[in-house]
Amino acid sequence: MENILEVDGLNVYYTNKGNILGKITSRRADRQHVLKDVSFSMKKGEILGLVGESGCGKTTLAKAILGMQKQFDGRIRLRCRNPQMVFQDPYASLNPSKRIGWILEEPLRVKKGSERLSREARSRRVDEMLARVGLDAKIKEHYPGELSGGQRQRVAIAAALLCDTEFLIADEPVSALDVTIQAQIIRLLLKLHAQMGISILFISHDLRVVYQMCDRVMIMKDGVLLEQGEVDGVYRNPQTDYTRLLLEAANIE
Amino acid sequence: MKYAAKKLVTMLITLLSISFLVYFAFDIIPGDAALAALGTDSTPERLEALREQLGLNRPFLERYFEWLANFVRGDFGVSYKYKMPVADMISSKLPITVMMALISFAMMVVVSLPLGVYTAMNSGRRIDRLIMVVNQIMMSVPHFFMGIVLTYIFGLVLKLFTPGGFVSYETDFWRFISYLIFPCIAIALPKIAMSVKLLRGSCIEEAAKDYVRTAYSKGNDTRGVLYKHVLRNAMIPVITLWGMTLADMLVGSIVIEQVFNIPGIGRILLTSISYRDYPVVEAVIVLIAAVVIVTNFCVDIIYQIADPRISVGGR
Amino acid sequence: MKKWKAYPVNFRIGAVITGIMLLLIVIGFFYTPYNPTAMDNSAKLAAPGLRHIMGCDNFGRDIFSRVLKGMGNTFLIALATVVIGVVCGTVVGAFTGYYGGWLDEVLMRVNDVVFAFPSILLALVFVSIFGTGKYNVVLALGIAFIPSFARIVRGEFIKYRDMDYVKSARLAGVSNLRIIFVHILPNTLTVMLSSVMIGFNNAVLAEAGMSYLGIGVQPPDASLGSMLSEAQTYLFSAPNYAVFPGLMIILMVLGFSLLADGIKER
Amino acid sequence: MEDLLLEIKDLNIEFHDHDAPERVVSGLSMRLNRGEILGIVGESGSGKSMTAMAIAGLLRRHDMKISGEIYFEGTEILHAGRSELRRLQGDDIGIIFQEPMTSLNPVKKIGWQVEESLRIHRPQLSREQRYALAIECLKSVELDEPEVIYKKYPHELSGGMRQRVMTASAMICDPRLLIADEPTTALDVTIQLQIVKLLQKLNREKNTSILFISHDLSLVRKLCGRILVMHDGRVVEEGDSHEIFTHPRQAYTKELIGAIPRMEKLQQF
Repeated sequence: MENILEVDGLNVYYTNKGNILGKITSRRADRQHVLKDVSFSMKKGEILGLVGESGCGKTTLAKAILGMQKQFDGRIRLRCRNPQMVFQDPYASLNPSKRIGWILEEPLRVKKGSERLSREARSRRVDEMLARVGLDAKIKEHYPGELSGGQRQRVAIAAALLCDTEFLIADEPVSALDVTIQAQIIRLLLKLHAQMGISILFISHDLRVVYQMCDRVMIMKDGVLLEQGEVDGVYRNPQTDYTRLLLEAANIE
Repeated sequence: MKYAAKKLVTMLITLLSISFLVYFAFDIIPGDAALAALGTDSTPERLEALREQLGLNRPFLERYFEWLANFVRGDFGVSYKYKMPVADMISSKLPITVMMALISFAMMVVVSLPLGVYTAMNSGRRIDRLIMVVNQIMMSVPHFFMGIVLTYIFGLVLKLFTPGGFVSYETDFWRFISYLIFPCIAIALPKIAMSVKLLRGSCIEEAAKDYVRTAYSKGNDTRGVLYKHVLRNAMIPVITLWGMTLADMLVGSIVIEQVFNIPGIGRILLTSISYRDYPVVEAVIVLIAAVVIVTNFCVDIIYQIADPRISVGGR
Repeated sequence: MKKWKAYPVNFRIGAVITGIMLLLIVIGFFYTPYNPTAMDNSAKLAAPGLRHIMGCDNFGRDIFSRVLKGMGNTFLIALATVVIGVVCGTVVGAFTGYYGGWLDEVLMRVNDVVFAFPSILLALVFVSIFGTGKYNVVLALGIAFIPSFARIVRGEFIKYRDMDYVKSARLAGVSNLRIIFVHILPNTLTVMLSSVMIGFNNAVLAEAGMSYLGIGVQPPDASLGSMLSEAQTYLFSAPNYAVFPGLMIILMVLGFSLLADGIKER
Repeated sequence: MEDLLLEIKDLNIEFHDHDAPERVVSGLSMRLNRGEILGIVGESGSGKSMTAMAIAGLLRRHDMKISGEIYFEGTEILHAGRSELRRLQGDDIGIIFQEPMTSLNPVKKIGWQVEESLRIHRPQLSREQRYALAIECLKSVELDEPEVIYKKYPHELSGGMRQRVMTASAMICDPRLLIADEPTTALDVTIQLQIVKLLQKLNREKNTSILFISHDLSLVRKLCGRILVMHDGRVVEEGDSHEIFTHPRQAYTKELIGAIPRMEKLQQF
């Protein structure tokens, strides 16, 4: 199976933007080295875990892969035209002033040329996707404000999949939810992965959730990939102290 | 400190661009400056001679830099109408307008601070609602109409001051100040209403924040929490408002000068506009803009002291 | 409309006052008890009474008719000013806020320059160059109001552009223009609505100020500001001449500011 | 009996700001001994934070109906007057909150905020004594270079450091009870571990009894001797933490424990 994503020697520097004055005067030393020589690859249809705490650079990595972070050294090859992303905060991931039906039809509405769909085709696809993510079609009339955190994440996942993507980045999709809801969303992601064969880069700080979701896992700290490998291998004999600390924190004996 | 330097640079750039814009605006005026000075019946030769003498035929940039150099040295050129240096016309008048703006500003600070805090402390009670109603009305009154009302009530009816009895500060400083009281009240009242409303809202908003709950959890009483925690944070948006109102007060005093017929900078500005006496108009406008920008600069510095979160990045 | 009682009290009072004002303005366009410019020597400085409910000015013109016309002028000028300010301000604010970068820097510097001029001062410059009259006043105030709207809209767009749902829209292939006008703009409407109201009030006060200074609406056209400047000379003998135009300005501004507060609270 | 520090009898809290009164805590009773660490666990909206606020005397009274009694070292504090409560707050009862980002005053220096309880409850101390106590307290919460941190502002510190500063400012008067209302929720996993270890150290060294409130069961299990499980404002189950985990009695407790992601693959459907 060939790779869907290859990242090779990726380095990203952040300059304190400020205004033009700030850019000119900021010497090389001022620049923050956010990602240091990150290299890894992902097979098609794989779920790869990325574990790291806030400020470790995982969001920058996601942005680079999605093409939202233009300046970087190194090479990123992604075999997917329209990668999608699901975010952590269910309250910010849906447009508060639009109905769920409108939000879900938007990715279909912007399709050009051959893929253009009629109104009925669009609404049929939306209903079908809603069923797939376990939501009742009636929810289309509601606004995001009226939904629970779990329902919102399901809508966000549905919106991402409606773009017919094969590559999804899930950035801490369950950490903002109650424990009982988390398990449901994880099961949903696994089911969708099995049915639609999409590859998922699963970002989380919780090793237990990563264990349930992923085949392989990468540990990242301060922009450096400390370890990567099969989940059981890494959990059984961690190579670095930081991984051991993470394991202890998640009280995995 | 780096923050102050950066702000200073942007301030100078803005000042320079304003002087350029104003000079440029007055240079492309449809009317010909020489014509305005000599009137329509003068002969073309004399017009050309005047243009030559005033150097109007030289390239624009050269004239601008020369004008700017003179301006900085305090020589604002010669008035078309009165043929006397603009500097002399303005030098005695500008202090009057600036003084009026400063007194009004002081009134605003002295009155709105305690009143804003008082209404925040009693928010919801009847006294608070009453003050808020008065506030709402005060904000809707144009300051020149306020001036007219004050003139009528305190001048004509109660005769506390004689309308039009302005005394220049050269002759009698204290009567000069006492005459300015009512005009300054007229300028300040709408601004007082605005800052009371903002301070009250800001105090109530800050009082709902987490760090106030922490303050109470340490055993502070309501008064202690207000003065030691809430007020310091609530003042930050108010300082920004005050910075902006200073500029409005300057312009406000120009209008109020007509109501209380005070011979300040406003009077000259208006007459020179109607006579199209451009050197005077240019000088007055650039001066006022300069005063406004310098005050904005000071507000930015005070703002940075009040809110330590403002780093070099600026707002 | 929700039940009337559900709206906050200041919104309701504001709506009533504004309603009356708008009614008077509309009436003023079509009908005035007397011809606002007709002079009647017998009624010079007549006190308010049955024939002239607001009395007459020093030329014997009916104050009530002139007030109606004046309110109409002031309202139209303020409306036009706000329209210019909002439309241009929104476009400038949206693009600088959304794209940032050098465009943002340049426009913000221009904004600071225009912002340094209080609106009346800028209008003074404008009028001294292009002459007085309604249209120049509208243009002058309109331009002077662009920076404040631009700043507010820019602040909102900076806040929304990094929101997750905007990122998702971008990933789904939605064009930047569509994101700006369809995805972000609707969410900024409530913030913009209250600043439009405040902007309208400032425009009314600025127009009245300029007409008072004689550089706004030119006679014989009626404006509340110019009426006030004429009324000042007869303050002792005919205070009504000054009171009524002043009162109308206050009520217009009061009505709108109460509406603005009501909207903010809802 | 004398080692009973805190006792709550039949506590009820009802909100009256919406149209229908909403009962947030109903019939809650519990006891906390000196030096003990008690965990209160429940999902959002279970009333656990409300209970903590009631004990700390931070409930706004006007739009609430509160009944029941809370005894702190024998004196009733639930219905006590403001001035009486103020004597305890910050001196005998310390509290740390969930959001380190917003729970510190942004425009005041760290040192000033840590010393605040001293200024209120120990007026007789001089400036130097207060400074020394503050530095010593910052050290006790394992903050290195306390002198530097003393002069800094909250926005210059990380979330973890701010939570330590919060703990220092709550512990400075050596309170007998420290309430920790979800102190780790907003922090990274590794830092959560450090905060929990810190609380354990403070409990050992100063015999401060701790009321630890959280929705994270595995964290509570690591720190607390006894656990109270709350659901919809009610105490569903109470007992020794090991006992609760090994064989929970109530259905809700079972569901909570079951929901903790465990180390085995979830079946796909």
